[in-house]
Amino acid sequence: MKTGFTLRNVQFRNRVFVASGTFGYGDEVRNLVDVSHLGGIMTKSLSWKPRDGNPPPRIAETPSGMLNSIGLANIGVHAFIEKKLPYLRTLDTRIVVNIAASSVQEYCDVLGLLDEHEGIHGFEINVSCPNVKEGGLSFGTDCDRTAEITSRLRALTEKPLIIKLTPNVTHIGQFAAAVKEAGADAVSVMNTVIGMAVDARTRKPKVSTVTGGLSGPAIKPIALAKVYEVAQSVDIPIFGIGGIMTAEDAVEFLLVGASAVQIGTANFIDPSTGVTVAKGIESFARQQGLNDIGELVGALNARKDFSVLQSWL
Amino acid sequence: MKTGFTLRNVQFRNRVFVASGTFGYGDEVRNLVDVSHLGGIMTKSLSWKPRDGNPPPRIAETPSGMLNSIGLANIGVHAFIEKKLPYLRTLDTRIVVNIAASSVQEYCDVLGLLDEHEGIHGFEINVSCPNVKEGGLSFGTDCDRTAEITSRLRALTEKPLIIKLTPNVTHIGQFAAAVKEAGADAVSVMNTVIGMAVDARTRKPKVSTVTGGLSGPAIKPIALAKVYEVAQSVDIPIFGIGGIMTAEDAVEFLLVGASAVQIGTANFIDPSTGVTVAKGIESFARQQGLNDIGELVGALNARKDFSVLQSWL
Amino acid sequence: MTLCDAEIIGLRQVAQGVHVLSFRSPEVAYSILPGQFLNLRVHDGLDPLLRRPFSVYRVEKEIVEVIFNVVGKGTAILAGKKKGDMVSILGPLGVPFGIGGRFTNAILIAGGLGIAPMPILAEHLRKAGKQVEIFVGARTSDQLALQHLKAPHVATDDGSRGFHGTVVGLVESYLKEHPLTDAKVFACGPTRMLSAVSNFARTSSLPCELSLEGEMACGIGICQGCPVERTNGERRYALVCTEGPTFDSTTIHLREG
Amino acid sequence: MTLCDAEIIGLRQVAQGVHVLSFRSPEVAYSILPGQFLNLRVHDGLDPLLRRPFSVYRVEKEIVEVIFNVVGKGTAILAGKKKGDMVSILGPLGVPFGIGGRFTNAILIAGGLGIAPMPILAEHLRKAGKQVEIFVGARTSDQLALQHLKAPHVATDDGSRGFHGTVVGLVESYLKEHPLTDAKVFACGPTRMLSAVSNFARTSSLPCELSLEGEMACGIGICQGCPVERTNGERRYALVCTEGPTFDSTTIHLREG
Ligand SMILES: Cc1cc2nc3c(=O)[nH]c(=O)nc-3n(C[C@H](O)[C@H](O)[C@H](O)COP(=O)(O)OP(=O)(O)OC[C@H]3O[C@@H](n4cnc5c(N)ncnc54)[C@H](O)[C@@H]3O)c2cc1C
Ligand SMILES: Cc1cc2nc3c(=O)[nH]c(=O)nc-3n(C[C@H](O)[C@H](O)[C@H](O)COP(=O)(O)OP(=O)(O)OC[C@H]3O[C@@H](n4cnc5c(N)ncnc54)[C@H](O)[C@@H]3O)c2cc1C
Ligand SMILES: Cc1cc2nc3c(=O)[nH]c(=O)nc-3n(C[C@H](O)[C@H](O)[C@H](O)COP(=O)(O)O)c2cc1C
Ligand SMILES: Cc1cc2nc3c(=O)[nH]c(=O)nc-3n(C[C@H](O)[C@H](O)[C@H](O)COP(=O)(O)O)c2cc1C
Ligand code: FES
Ligand code: FES
Repeated sequence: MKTGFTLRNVQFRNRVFVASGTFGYGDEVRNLVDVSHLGGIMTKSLSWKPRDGNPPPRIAETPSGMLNSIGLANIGVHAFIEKKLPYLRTLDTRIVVNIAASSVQEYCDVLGLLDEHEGIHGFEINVSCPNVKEGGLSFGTDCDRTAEITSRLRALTEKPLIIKLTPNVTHIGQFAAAVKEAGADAVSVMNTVIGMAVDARTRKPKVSTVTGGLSGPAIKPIALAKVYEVAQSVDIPIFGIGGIMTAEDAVEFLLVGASAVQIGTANFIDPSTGVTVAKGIESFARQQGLNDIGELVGALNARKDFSVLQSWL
Repeated sequence: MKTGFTLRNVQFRNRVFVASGTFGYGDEVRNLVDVSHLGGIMTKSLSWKPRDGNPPPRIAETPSGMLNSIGLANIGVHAFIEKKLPYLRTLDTRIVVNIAASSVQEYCDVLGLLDEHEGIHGFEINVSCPNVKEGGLSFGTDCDRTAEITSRLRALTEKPLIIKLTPNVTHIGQFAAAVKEAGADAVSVMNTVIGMAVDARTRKPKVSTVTGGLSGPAIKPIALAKVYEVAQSVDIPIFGIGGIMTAEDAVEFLLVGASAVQIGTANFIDPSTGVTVAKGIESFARQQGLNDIGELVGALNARKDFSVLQSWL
Repeated sequence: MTLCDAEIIGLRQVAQGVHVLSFRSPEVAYSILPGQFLNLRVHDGLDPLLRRPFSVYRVEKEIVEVIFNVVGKGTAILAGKKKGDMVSILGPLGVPFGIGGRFTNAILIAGGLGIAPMPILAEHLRKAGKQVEIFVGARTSDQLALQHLKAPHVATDDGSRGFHGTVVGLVESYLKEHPLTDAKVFACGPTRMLSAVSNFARTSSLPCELSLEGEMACGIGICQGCPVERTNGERRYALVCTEGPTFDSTTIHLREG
Repeated sequence: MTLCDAEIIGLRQVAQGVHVLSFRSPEVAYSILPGQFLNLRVHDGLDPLLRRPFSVYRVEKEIVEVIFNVVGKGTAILAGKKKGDMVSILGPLGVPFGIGGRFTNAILIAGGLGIAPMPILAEHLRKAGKQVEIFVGARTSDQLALQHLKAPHVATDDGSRGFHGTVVGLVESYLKEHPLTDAKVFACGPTRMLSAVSNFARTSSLPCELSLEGEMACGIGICQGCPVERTNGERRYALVCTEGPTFDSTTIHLREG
């Protein structure tokens, strides 16, 4: 069974990755997970300087999902290179470093610095970050800004460049087209959905920043629709992300057009979910008599005469 | 305890309504629900001609939610006036007729015809409909088109005009501002979220139109954030909608800024949910020592220094 | 139609993965008719969210029984219920089988869990003075739940019991030997089998009623989620929950899986 | 740290709404230290989604016990478990209480379910040759779960049993009569009580460790969801799950409810 795939000269063992911010820097779970069964690890988002993150409470559970407001808490790129990268290099899997920043220049500085170091196989760019210049509006909801970040970073690296899109836009397909045009090798679809939870008795929001990012099985139908929309509008490899708990969930993402998947929130319930999913996809494909997991990518059996953006009510 | 409120000269007994498309035309559940305990009934969307709706399958269950693709199946405005309105007139509650159309003119024709008839207390406009002129793109994702529909309809009626917004846009606050400017008396936030479900084995989408509308508790955090965003950006009465199952859920919507709430999917589990919620809100308010449910509206205890659109990761 | 909590009296396994749930509900017991169904809430959690529709299998005094297959989340939760637990039921729902009319012989055809409505249907038919022949098909013999069926004719796909083949094949070969005059067919089961049944009924020009399954949200006509295509009339679709689940086989187009 | 399914040996109610869950887990039983916790998955459904953290209450051979209050969905599901059911456990997690060190007297202060880690803590302290005095506070006497606590000093807010007032008030009045030299305080309970305890410890200049609660997603340091503000050092926050749940009271700022 062929399980792997290639993205811009980098080969990945299989199509199952762990999502940024849900697997730390890989060392926290060293005793629980055999990462050699993963396609790769997306690191927690790194910024130039370390970030404390948001005040508590940072998480709240919601129906079949969770809300988070971590605030990009991270150790910063320098500490990452010193303290985390050496360990990551020893792992028998691919390391994709996820980058967050509050200015276009900061994205460039972080990627530029990392690109000089061994043991990094690609970059995933988190554009769901407040753009300080624009008074905190997220880069990721501004198509031009997102494309600008992409082309600036493309000029700085020969490694796979993956832009992680936010679902909180009207036409995500336009963003995918723009970043492809700007030189991205792939897109990750999707980051969390803006959400909110309130304690009726205390009248307080359940996360300190009032709104937060919704993740988990609750958003899987939204993520599938976003991946499908991107796959219908642009020909670019897609990392499908959103509520994946099982191999069957992952197969659904492949069918709608994802070339690979990422496991996020499920890691909090079981950090080895990615390994289980990778194995599960393989046996599913075997049952279906396939020789290559890739045969599932975009293999949805659907009439093509419905547009994602049409109403359905 | 004051439970009612007024919207443009029309008084409503309380702040709990049943959402369009989830309560039929009121007659189907006549033996199960005492509608005199509801603020009002939003009818199934009506169009000029009857509509067959989409082919099966039209619904699929998702984690803590459901996907639907009904296709605005409805009996048409003429049959409504003949067969349904006479019964609705006999009910001791407010009737808000929800209108759907595929052209601006159709919206006007339907409302114009209905406005001449007794027993209708307001109109709710479903703009999440494919605009045939624009190749099926939903009116509701186009701010100018949404405002145009609003002003055209405003000119035709003195009754409360409520525009029901779609969440599938980047900045829902802008849409709320535009329809207020165009003369809307209130907005309903929100309609369903674009979603998709796939059967991994058959490789088929679980609803015939490939994508559908996601509803139920899974989307409650999204709906709360959308209502909060609208409340923060515009001063207009809001009907909060999305995943409400209990009185506590409803109170959360009031706290983030909704003047009233609508019960949708929960009606499929228990059509008298609205009655239970209305009573529950009242006892909750009593416990909190309030004299008017209205004291809960916008009473969220939150720092104001976070913007909804800021990143939170 | 009532919406209420019913106390579970018992749960028993009657075949491989097949369970019968018994609960006390006078309201339903005294008003239910063959072919009607109940919409059960399997728990009060949020996932699974929707009710689950089940035909009524048997009624004894105030006790109502449904029979089900564990196929997913909801039925798995049901299979874990214990005596004394409460379950929320909405019903009776839908249009019952037409057991009146001038036929004298009733041919009941069930595939798999399609046997669900057959015991109560047979009982009412006999009360109405009809002759009843019951034909039951299953993949293998251990999936057969023949309890409460009088002298059923059995077919299995693997031949492990009774006729080796489909239940419709069994019916045809049976009728060759025992021709039945003025008979009416009642069928419940997988869509493929129902199509075979309605073809058979058409060719042998017998009146035929089918009980359909399909996704449902509300079960009471307020969601428009359960359409089946009609063969004539100005409306394109009928609602399975309120205009069915039983239909004259000539009035609807069965959906291909 | 292990992630595995453990067989439930029993569930017993020990006070109003308070239950003790026992399960077999050699891995945990032989490695757990006082103050550490487990992250339990209450079912394998999707709602509630996340694991639930619980301190280890007692250990006997291979049997591990947690004590909990039914406060919501997850604990309600736990309270419905039966002997023989399996529960997925992740642990031992977190930094245990510091029972070494040169103090001779241990003052254990528990508010409400804060008694959770006390039996195992007291046992280890005594093994280490320390003198242990246990102080337990509750709103009313029927909420007290005093089993497995040796000669506890009791306070209730309503005076229905023992000292009438807060548990910290009780500790203070006790120490007036029985001054304790080189003592160390260990406390677990609601945030308001913990602040009172750390104030008390500061004024009486006693070393003090607090066990914190708070929302958690992963329990293993990968989600950054459980920060507590530190009083010094260049990092602003510590993670309750990996750097706690036990903290020297001088190193953290308690969050106001
Ligand atoms: C009018 C009516 C009467 C029924 N009577 C019975 C009965 O007496 N006994 C019985 O065992 N089943 C009956 N069914 C089918 C039963 O409702 C489904 O098997 C059940 O809802 C599955 O729930 P689940 O959560 O276990 O499975 P899910 O997790 O919901 O789904 C598991 C699988 O079952 C399929 N499925 C889900 N819902 C239905 C449905 N409504 N109809 C057909 N397939 C479905 C799904 O597509 C999926 O493949 C009836 C259905 C209808 C509409
Ligand atoms: C390290 C640690 C050890 C704990 N040990 C115990 C213990 O031994 N016994 C015990 O009964 N409880 C303990 N708790 C608290 C326990 O985890 C929560 O009570 C439980 O998760 C509630 O789950 P639920 O689904 O029943 O309630 P939910 O529906 O999740 O919430 C119900 C209420 O409890 C509050 N709550 C939810 N999670 C927590 C939490 N982690 N901490 C505090 N409040 C919370 C919610 O804000 C809400 O008000 C511990 C918590 C932590 C972090
Ligand atoms: C607690 C938490 C922290 C996250 N941190 C990051 C992050 O630092 N960078 C990023 O790009 N995405 C981050 N995400 C988003 C996830 O990578 C993923 O896109 C999202 O959670 C949807 O997938 P899921 O439903 O499987 O969790 C985070 C998600 C969660 C729940
Ligand atoms: C089956 C179904 C049919 C619906 N039909 C309509 C409709 O005709 N017009 C409309 O404006 N909204 C319609 N809606 C949207 C609901 O009114 C409501 O906005 C949405 O479901 C979110 O609320 P909920 O989560 O409480 O269901 C429909 C929703 C469902 C589930
Ligand atoms: S199931 Fe809702 S209309 Fe039939
Ligand atoms: S709970 Fe996830 S880091 Fe502490």
